[in-house]
Amino acid sequence: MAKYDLAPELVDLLKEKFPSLEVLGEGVVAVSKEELLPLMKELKENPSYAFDMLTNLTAVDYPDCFEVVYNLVSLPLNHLLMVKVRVEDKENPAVPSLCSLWGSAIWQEREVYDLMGIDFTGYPGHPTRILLDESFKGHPLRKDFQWEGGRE
Amino acid sequence: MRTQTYILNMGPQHPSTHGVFRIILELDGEVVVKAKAVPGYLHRGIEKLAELRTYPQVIPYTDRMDYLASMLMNWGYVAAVEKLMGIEVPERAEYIRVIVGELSRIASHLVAVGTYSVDIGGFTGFLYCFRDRERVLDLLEMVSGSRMTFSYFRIGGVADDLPPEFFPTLDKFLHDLPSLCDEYDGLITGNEIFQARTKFVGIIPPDVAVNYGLTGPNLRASGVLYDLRKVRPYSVYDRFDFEVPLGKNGDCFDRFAIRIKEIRQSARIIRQAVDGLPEGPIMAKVPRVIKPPKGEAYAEIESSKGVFGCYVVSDGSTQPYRVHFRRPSFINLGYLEKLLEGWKIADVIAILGSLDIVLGEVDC
Amino acid sequence: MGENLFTGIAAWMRTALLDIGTPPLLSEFIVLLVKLLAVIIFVSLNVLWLVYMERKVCAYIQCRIGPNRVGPKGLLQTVADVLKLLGKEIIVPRRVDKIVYLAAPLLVFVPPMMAFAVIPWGNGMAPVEMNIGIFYVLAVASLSTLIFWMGGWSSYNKYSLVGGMRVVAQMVSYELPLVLALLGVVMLAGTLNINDIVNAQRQVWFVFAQPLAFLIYLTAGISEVNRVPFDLVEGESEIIAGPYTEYSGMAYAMYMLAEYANMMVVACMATIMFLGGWLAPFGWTFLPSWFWFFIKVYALIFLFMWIRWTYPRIRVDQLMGFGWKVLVPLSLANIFVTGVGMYVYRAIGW
Amino acid sequence: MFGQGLLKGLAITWKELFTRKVTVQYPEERLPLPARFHGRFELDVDKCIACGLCASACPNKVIQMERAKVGKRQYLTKYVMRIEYCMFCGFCVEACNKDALRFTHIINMNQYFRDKVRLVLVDRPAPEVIPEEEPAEAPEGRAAKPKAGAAGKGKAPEGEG
Repeated sequence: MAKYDLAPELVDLLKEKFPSLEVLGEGVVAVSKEELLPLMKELKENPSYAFDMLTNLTAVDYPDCFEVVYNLVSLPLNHLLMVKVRVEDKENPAVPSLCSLWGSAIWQEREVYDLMGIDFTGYPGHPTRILLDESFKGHPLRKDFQWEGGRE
Repeated sequence: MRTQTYILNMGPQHPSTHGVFRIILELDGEVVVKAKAVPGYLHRGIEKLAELRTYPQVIPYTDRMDYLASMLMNWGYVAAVEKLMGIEVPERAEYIRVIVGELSRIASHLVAVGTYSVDIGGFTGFLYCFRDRERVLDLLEMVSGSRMTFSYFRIGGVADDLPPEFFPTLDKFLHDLPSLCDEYDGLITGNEIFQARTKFVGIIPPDVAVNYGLTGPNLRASGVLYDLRKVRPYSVYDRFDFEVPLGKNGDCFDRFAIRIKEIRQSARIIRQAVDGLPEGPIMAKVPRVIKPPKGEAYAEIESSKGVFGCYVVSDGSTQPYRVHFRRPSFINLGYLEKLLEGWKIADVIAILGSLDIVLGEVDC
Repeated sequence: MGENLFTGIAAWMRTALLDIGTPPLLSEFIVLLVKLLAVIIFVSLNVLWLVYMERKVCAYIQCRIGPNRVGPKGLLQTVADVLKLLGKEIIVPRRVDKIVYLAAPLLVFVPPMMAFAVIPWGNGMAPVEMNIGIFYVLAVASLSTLIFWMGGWSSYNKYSLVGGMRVVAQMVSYELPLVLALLGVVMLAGTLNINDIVNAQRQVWFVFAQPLAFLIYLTAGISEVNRVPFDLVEGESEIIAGPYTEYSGMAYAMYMLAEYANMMVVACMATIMFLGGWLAPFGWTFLPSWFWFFIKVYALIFLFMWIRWTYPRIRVDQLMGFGWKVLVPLSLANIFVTGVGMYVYRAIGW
Repeated sequence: MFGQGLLKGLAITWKELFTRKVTVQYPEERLPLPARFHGRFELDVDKCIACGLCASACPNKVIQMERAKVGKRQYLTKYVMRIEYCMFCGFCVEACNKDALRFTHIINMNQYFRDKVRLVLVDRPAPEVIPEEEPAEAPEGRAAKPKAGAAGKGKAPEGEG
């Protein structure tokens, strides 16, 4: 199967520009949340990356941190990149919003906020719940989420 | 004269919101000033449920996302787990997957075409599409035993081989399909009233479509060639000869017409897959208890609604640590609020219908 | 065969009444009452049959069988439906304008019933002879607008209100081409009397003399009865059921049934004005005149149903545009051409 | 030309007016079900070794089974499927090594009361010793099976097709 991940030399170029960038694997990089927005701007607007679509945005609740995962696709260059941001602060997790760059972030960030409880700073207004009711307490995809009811 | 806008609550029980979707419309007469989409009425927390189940046990839950194309939902999840475990799927299984996946795509597009016809007001086209969809469902029922929620894919292959009576029935269906498509084209697509209702309505420019992450027929209607089967062929799609229909204007009509064209292309793919169906096993050598190594994988496939992605995180146990589904219907809806502004109530239905959402998938 | 069946009955009744010593005026009145009652009963039953026919036609077009369980071939299905709806509660939501809300479904049958009073069902079979028959029918038929608006406005529901607005806009603007299309016929016939208009078609049906007017009339007529492709009033995929959204039980059924009665009026008028009314084609008088009338009316109704189950719905601004920018100018042009034609015809003096 | 599409639509519906109708008059006529159809479950108690693979394969914890140890063997005393939660995915049937759990073509599983919906496939007391007459019952073969089902039926739905 052909590989479509971002070429390693291009990743190396990025590394020079963004010191916090960390290569986790083929086509997977991690970045500090301070540098997320400039990195994404670079990835979107630099024609040698041209990541024009934010295809997926999600978050994972690890025991020691939250990890926000972005999957980028470049339609003209047909390559992929997964960008991760670790959020150590488990009490008030927040990452910069990407709504200014990609429209698809608007609903996906709302979804992540709703289900995982990660705040997105710079989100137009404030991310509101999207799938759950406004009155819902807690964020169900967190590992410490407790719920009542169920079958047995 | 003092005029006043008013709020019209459309849904969640409105007949044309394709399920339990709600749009709060602020209207000036019949013209939409502002729209607010409220999904979530069908949220079942499938991602959370998946965390409490073993890897194979998630498969039936994926069926219940896009229940109109369950095979493709199965495929998306299974592809991610296979990627995580590094499983090489046997060739015959890949071909079978292509056959049932494309059949599922046809079924899904038939629903999209039919319900769109009824959204615009023509009820007969709806019944023709559903009449023919039954034949697809019969075929898939032969294969999997169920009509809608198949749970047919397994990690490393498929559940069962194609039964012998499947092939003549499929052959007959594929033979009839072009004339059936002509019928839809004659009854719906070619109708001047239908064209007046849909042409240049709800235009999505290509750059906006990409920016908002729209995929599938909605993106291709804007003229952007982005079909994973073509641009990043997965499975065995690189072996088949087919075209990706593209639209010109990105309006409702293009989004609709592209689906009928895709049905024809899917039929081509199925024909080639059946002809080239190799012998061999239908399951890879997979351990009885599936325990992927610690790690993560993100795989995408082209579902009938767009790019269906699945992100699986494993902590080395038998249960996934985290599963996330990138549901195309959900992301396609993200642009709806802006798209509706300035159109009439009737166009709201036309635009929403042309996006072809399935609420099971939107709300997950 | 039965040509004078109904006129005979009327004549027999009149003589019978006179024979038992009823004053002529009173007997005339009683006969008229019986005639009108007969028409009302006939129309009501016919509406039930039309609902059944619609369902069957729609089913056959859609590769289905349609109702076939109640009665032979499902013929009693609509009767069963009506009986069921009679047993249903008529829900009156809070904050509706109660009097208007409940009056609207009662009144909705009145305009078509009034129109039927002057329709000649056969040779000399009009319950009431009126020398301005056409004018009367048009005037009465346009009352429907008001009743739909009553339902839409009083329901206290935004969908109903939108539907009510649409009904007024649509019916008012399509009344114009409807009337103007008939004007061409009236000019040719030189009379407003329905009987005379039918008799004027002995040589040639006006559909051949006025083909454009016929098409305009059909289009505007379908719009007047709010059927696809002009069923914006209901627009079930957009505004749920328009003015009828809040109605339930028999009140809702009245609206539905009235639609068929209105359709019947439009089909009858088209038959009278363009298809030669009760005149037999090609001189095939072996069938009675009223039979020919019904064949023509049902053919037109079938056409309406066929169209309904084929076409999608037009949008409200397109509907208005089509009415005012296409139908009205066309019908005006038609009148102009008719007038010029008649002038030339007379000048040549054939 | 404007209107061509309109006429073509009318032609299509006119043609369909006379095509074969697809309606199936359900209770009287029925469509044939494919061999793999996922209908009601059936359990061949003689084959079942009460291994519990089906229960653990179930994604929704539908299967509740009770077993007793009689002598050396596991003996199935109760097998209840909470069919109201069943997704009919077929994982249990697939997990069964002994081909004891199967799908039938029975589609009618509806009940008037919610507590009657659950499917009781086996409900029997554990014997003191393993009945050795089991082979004696076997020659009856398939005929014996419905009886076994009927014995354990109790609350099982009636009137299935």
